[in-house]
Amino acid sequence: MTEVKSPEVPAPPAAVPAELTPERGRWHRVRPFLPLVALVVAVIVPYSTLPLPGIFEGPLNSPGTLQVLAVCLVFGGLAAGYDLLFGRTGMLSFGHALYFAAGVYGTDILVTKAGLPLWQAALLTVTGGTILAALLGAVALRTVGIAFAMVTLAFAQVGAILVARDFGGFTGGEEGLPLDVSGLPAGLVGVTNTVNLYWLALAYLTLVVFVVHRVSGSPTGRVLAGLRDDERRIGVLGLDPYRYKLVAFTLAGGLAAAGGVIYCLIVGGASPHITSSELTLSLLVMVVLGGPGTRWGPVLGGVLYMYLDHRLTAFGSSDAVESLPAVLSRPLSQPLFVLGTLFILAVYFFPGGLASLGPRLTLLRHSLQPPTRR
Amino acid sequence: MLATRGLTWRIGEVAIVDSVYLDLAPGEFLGVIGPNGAGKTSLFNLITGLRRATEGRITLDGQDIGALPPHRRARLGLGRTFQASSVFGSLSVRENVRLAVQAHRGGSMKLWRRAAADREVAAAADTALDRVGLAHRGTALAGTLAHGEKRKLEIALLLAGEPRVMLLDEPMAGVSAEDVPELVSVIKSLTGDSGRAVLMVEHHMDVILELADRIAVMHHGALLACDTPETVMANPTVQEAYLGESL
Amino acid sequence: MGTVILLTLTGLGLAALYFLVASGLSLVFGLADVLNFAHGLFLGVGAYGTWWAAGNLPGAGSDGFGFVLAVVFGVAAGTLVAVLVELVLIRPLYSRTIEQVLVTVGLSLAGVALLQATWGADARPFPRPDWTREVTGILGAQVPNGGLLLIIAAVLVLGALLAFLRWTRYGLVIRAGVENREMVTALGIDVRKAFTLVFAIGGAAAALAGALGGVYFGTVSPGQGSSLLIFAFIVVVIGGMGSVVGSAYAAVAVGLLQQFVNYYGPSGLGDVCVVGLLAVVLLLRPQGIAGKVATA
Amino acid sequence: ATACGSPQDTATGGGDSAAPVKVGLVYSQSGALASYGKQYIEGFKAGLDFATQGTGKVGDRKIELTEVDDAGDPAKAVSAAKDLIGKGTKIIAGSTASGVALQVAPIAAQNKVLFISGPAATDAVTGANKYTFRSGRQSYQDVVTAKSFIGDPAGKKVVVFAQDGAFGDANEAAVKAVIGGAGATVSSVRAPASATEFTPFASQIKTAKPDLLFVAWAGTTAPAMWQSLDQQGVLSTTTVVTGLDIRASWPTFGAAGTKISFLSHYFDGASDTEASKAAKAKIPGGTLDLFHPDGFAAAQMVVRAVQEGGDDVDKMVTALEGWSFDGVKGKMTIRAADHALLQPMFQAKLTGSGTAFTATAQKSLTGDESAPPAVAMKG
Amino acid sequence: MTEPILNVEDLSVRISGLHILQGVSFTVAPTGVTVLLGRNGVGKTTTLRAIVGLTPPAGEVRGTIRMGAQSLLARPTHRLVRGGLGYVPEDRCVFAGLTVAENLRLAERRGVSPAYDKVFALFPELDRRGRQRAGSLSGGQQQMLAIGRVLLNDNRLLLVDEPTKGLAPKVVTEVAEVLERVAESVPVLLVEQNLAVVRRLARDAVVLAAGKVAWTGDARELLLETALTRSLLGVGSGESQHPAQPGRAAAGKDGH
Ligand SMILES: Nc1ncnc2c1ncn2[C@@H]1O[C@H](COP(=O)(O)OP(=O)(O)OP(=O)(O)O)[C@@H](O)[C@H]1O
Ligand SMILES: Nc1ncnc2c1ncn2[C@@H]1O[C@H](COP(=O)(O)OP(=O)(O)OP(=O)(O)O)[C@@H](O)[C@H]1O
Ligand SMILES: [Mg+2]
Ligand SMILES: [Mg+2]
Repeated sequence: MTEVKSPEVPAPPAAVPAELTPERGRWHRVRPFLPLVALVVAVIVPYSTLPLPGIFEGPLNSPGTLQVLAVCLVFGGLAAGYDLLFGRTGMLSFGHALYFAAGVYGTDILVTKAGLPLWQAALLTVTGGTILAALLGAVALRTVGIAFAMVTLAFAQVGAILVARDFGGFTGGEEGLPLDVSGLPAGLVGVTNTVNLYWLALAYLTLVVFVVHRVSGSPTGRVLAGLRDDERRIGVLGLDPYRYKLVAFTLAGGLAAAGGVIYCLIVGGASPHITSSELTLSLLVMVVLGGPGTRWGPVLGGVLYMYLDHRLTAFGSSDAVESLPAVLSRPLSQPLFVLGTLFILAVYFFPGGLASLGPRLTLLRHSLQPPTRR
Repeated sequence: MLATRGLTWRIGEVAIVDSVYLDLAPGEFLGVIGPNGAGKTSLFNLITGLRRATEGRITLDGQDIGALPPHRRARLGLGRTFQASSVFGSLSVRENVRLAVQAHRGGSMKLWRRAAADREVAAAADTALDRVGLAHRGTALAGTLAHGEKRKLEIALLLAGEPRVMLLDEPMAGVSAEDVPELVSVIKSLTGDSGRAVLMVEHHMDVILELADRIAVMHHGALLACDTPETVMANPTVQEAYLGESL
Repeated sequence: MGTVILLTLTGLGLAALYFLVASGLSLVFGLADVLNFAHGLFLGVGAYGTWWAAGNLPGAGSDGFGFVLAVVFGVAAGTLVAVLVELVLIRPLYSRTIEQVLVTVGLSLAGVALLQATWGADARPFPRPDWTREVTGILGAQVPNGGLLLIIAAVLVLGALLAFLRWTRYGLVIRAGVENREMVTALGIDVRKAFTLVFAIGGAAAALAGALGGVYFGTVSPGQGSSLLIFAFIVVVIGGMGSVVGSAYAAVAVGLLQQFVNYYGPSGLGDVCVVGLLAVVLLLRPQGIAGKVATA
Repeated sequence: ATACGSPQDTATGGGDSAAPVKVGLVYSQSGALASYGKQYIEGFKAGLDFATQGTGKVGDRKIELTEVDDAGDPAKAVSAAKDLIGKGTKIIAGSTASGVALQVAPIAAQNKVLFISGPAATDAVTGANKYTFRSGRQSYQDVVTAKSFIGDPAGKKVVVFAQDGAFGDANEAAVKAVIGGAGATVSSVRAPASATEFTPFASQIKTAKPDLLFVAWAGTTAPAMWQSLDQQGVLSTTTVVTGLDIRASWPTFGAAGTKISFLSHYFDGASDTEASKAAKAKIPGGTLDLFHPDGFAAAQMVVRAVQEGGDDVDKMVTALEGWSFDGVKGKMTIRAADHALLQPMFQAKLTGSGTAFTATAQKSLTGDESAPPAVAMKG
Repeated sequence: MTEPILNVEDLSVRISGLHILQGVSFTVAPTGVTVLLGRNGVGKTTTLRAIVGLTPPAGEVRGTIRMGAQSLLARPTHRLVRGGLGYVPEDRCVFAGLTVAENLRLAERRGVSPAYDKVFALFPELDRRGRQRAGSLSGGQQQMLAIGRVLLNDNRLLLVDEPTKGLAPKVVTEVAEVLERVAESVPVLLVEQNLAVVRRLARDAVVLAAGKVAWTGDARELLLETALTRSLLGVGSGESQHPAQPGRAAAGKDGH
């Protein structure tokens, strides 16, 4: 029986899930602790007044820096969650923004319009987002490949239209809906408390990475990796592909909704930008930039993308750029131009994403070393 | 234990599989031969549920499985290999087999347990790999295996699922002559115990003759004959339509 | 009655625009297997090329032959950009489909920003013959000429594409090349040339859509391409990837649906209906209206 | 060397009487509203020059501007605002987009800094909170100006044609309140903002035969919309009123341009005030446009706030509330109750042909005539 | 002996770090069938692909490959093929989405009139199934298509990778006959596991083991010497073991 090529999305550049292959080598004793070290460093960053000129506007502990970092961390987590679909299960969803937006708008509306306390709003939102993902996933997963991508895109598009239409004045339409902070815990309000939002974002990122890591390393994760390669075979082995894909889809949707809750707090409101298919596309960009199917790649990609997205506006209006001739300064003052170009270069030169840089550098180092030992 | 009753699959007007009546007893080894395009692979696809039959019934232990999706049939003990190797290319060889073992053992969703920690699964997987002689390739990515090695991996995946009825689609295709005896003995050992039944498509007549208790001959989708090897080989139609002149 | 005719004809005009955008997309998507997000860029280049030529190119203008010349220039510019994109960005990434798509995503971001950096974010009035601003009375309906022009252009493009696919070997080469590029080379065919050609044609179709879209909208702005793109995607998918005829059917369905629902139903429902149509079509027939039945 | 500090440190602003006053300007330098942003900042700099007599100082204290691009994205604007506030900035101005203004306003209130919103036209900024002011006009003022086109509205039929969403909702509501409240029957035709084909809507309007058509449409599809209205004969049978956008957009009206009655926030030549002369002299190109007055007024308000309030934001607020000043458009008053900025509005006509239009003022409304109803301060 | 048609010298192939071929040298005679033998995974396919220039991008090829006086390395595949190098790949690689007729049409080369009569005479099935999509052909039918494709044109050398894999005994005989006939006019470099086919067709043999050439010489000599076959290929030659149908058994895979 010959496989006929159907118009399907090819699986993303395959990477063996790191969780499924025990690590070896010199580093294998230290490596498990590296994430912990990174986490500790991230937790104490707000205590540092280290100025990083050119990288951030102010010292590390300034609210502006912490705010940017918090946004970056949330998107790092979001990208890691999206990778559960894209990199690890091979499902190309173009509608992931919907669940994130559901998280943001859900929290905002429940707090601002319904006046619920934050914890209730957050709980309801995450539950609701997860259920939404389960329901829509149950329908969308009847299709595969490009068709799946398009059905998810269609659902997300309906979400975007509903938000823009502003039914009943719930969403504020194109103007967005500022979050009413009067009922919020005092520790989350005000510029001086930005650090709490930062820690919240860090906690979210840690949660997502941990969940994705555990799930990928679990028996279910193994099935997901199998689904990425050959769905028919999974069926013949006695596993229901649909069920596993739905679990991955729902879980990723729930994680995105949780990210939405945090993001809503950080930004202090909701705006329709986040419902657009461009957000899903940028998630895809983040994952690929970092390295799909790898543990840290998507996180790095998400953080880097959001950092650039925020910082390039400042770069574009900086004196260094302004002083260039118009042919250069005009495009360079367009953040999207720089971001798009960087992205193309990244796809070109780091096909496995940032995560592949490490191994490559090692390879380079080895090939540069004279072959002394045998 | 496996039986098909008037199994038919049509595409348009053409019957690819044409009213096939088959019975497979426990412990039996049934070889399926037939010219290229006779519908052997299609028959397998119908039995395993990758295709829906247009007419007819399939029963396993008396239970009608004709309406079940592939994974439900697999859970009832139906396993198969593919004519064109279909392994999980981006997973290592060992991980491929572990996945198969796990599919066979744990039914429910396990999101939080560490897969690598399951020693039983690992041990069962290694046994299966050993049996087909791929143990030394355990860490290689399945996608980079040479053709013959992929065939062996296919069989290892099948073994891992411990099915009661096994459908082998040309397991020997592309396996180097040297490795054939080894694989034959692996396949032979499948039926030796415990009343497992095997349905095997194979063009290598000597392999079929060595292994099969009975041979079914397919031609143009229909079952031409189903009898002992001796009778089948003596059948003039079979000689003419399938075997042709000896080299 | 007049209303129905008006809605039908303007709906067809809209459908024609969608088809013009979708045809190139469908060709590249179906044949070269690249989900081309940079299609909006080609569209923009076509529109701005025409706009620029009408103002600056000697002999070109906003009327008569001068306008034709301007459109030709715009289409040539779009084609050139498409060819360059294929040669420089897509070709080295062949067999890495996902990466190709990602490169076009990057291009769509950077390209639109570049247009904006060069000509500003604001809409510019588009040069066009005066008759395109007028209406023709058809059975009591005042039908805009711009829409009629689109319909004629769409029919011509459809015919030309079908002829290309039917009468040349390229259609075959490309379909085979998508499946197994190596094997096409192993038959002695330079598959790279065929792929470049597909991009060129896709780019030309997009640029033409950009130029005629400019006529239809009366303006050109950097984001125009991307906003049309989403409906073009929907059309391509409903029609079945790679099927030019399917895209034509789908474009007509989408255009008419949108037009009628927007008139008779509450506002915004038109878009929701189109999206709903997409979902329903895909769930019932994942390969699209005219897509081939894929076998496992 | 790594230094340590508290995570809740923020720089404390000035205090020193000679220290510069930090003013943050968060507006669109890139993105869809970049050209609005450009006018805003040009106006702001001209206004600062005017209000400080060319010194750029209030008393001894220099006004130190920090410009940040928000690209029209509220999330970026919020980050920028937090960054500025964290560095001790007490005055933030800008916000080209309504979404940005609405999300920065609560930040200002939470941190007790002064926020002067810019071109963002949404009514919701008015009365948002004690710390939020506006330097531009709001939708309601547009609608009041539109009403002045039909004389006595009683018994007249008015149709609002607007895009879906908050902008359209606000306009529809305002027309119902202002013109409908005065006795006209108001109905609406709404279209999705993404629509590209307007003929059905145009023919819908045509059949309704209104005495006045109020069009509230923003975005790049506007020219196609006007063309459809013109082609279906709406423009020649009804009085059609809409807001006059920036000068660069005028050519896109095409043939429709001379048939529309415009309400205008501002255009070059609409007023002949001290401030407008000063602004004209100062801005690059010497031609004023729609949003120059907003920037100019913002600078005037900043200078006033610093003059009267020093570093004390509450004092700044008190100083601004109820303040009247002569802006580019004429006499402007900050209404104390809800911080609405009462200002003159204009009726305009475009004359000329093809793509070269000139605008002439037909009539102007004083700030009181176009005043929106006072709303309660929300926060 | 006359000049060989193909000269492979010191061919070395690495693919993503694996040294698959390590200095392989052999020649292909200008007439008849030269067979390339070896266990699964020794690099037979890799050798053929290196000759037609289809080593994957991650791979690295060293050494020299010459056809006549002409060096083949570094020339694009489509040029090589147009220059008369026909290739029948291991996995058939028919274009599943195209019909049989389209598959054949694709193989036509510009300026040469395609020998459809010859192909249809050999494989009448292909004529009958012209409108069927190649992906729905059975394995054997696909193999016929893959071979038919290269026979449409005149070639100076054919590279054929395991043409009888998965074919019914009858078809194996047929394919072997076809190749035998083809080899009368064109030299063939054949990879084959079926020793019966090898015995029937091969004149010269090259045996690969562990990435190197283990033996070259006359194929008959190789197959006759039981000790040699056993040591190189791991099989006893010739003797069939099946009692039921001694004559028939030889039609399938040769003994074990
Ligand atoms: N989806 C399909 N559409 C049309 N024809 C099909 C389809 N699938 C199979 N066929 C046809 O059905 C027949 C049987 O195919 P099948 O693959 O079952 O043969 P087979 O007996 O396994 O042959 P082989 O030994 O060569 O593998 C063939 O003629 C094939 O062309
Ligand atoms: N793309 C690749 N990446 C990594 N390893 C590869 C790749 N292609 C082939 N190999 C390895 O090269 C070796 C030789 O492969 P090749 O396909 O040439 O063997 P073969 O002799 O044709 O075997 P068979 O008889 O099974 O067809 C195998 O071990 C295979 O795993
Ligand atoms: Mg078969
Ligand atoms: Mg091989």
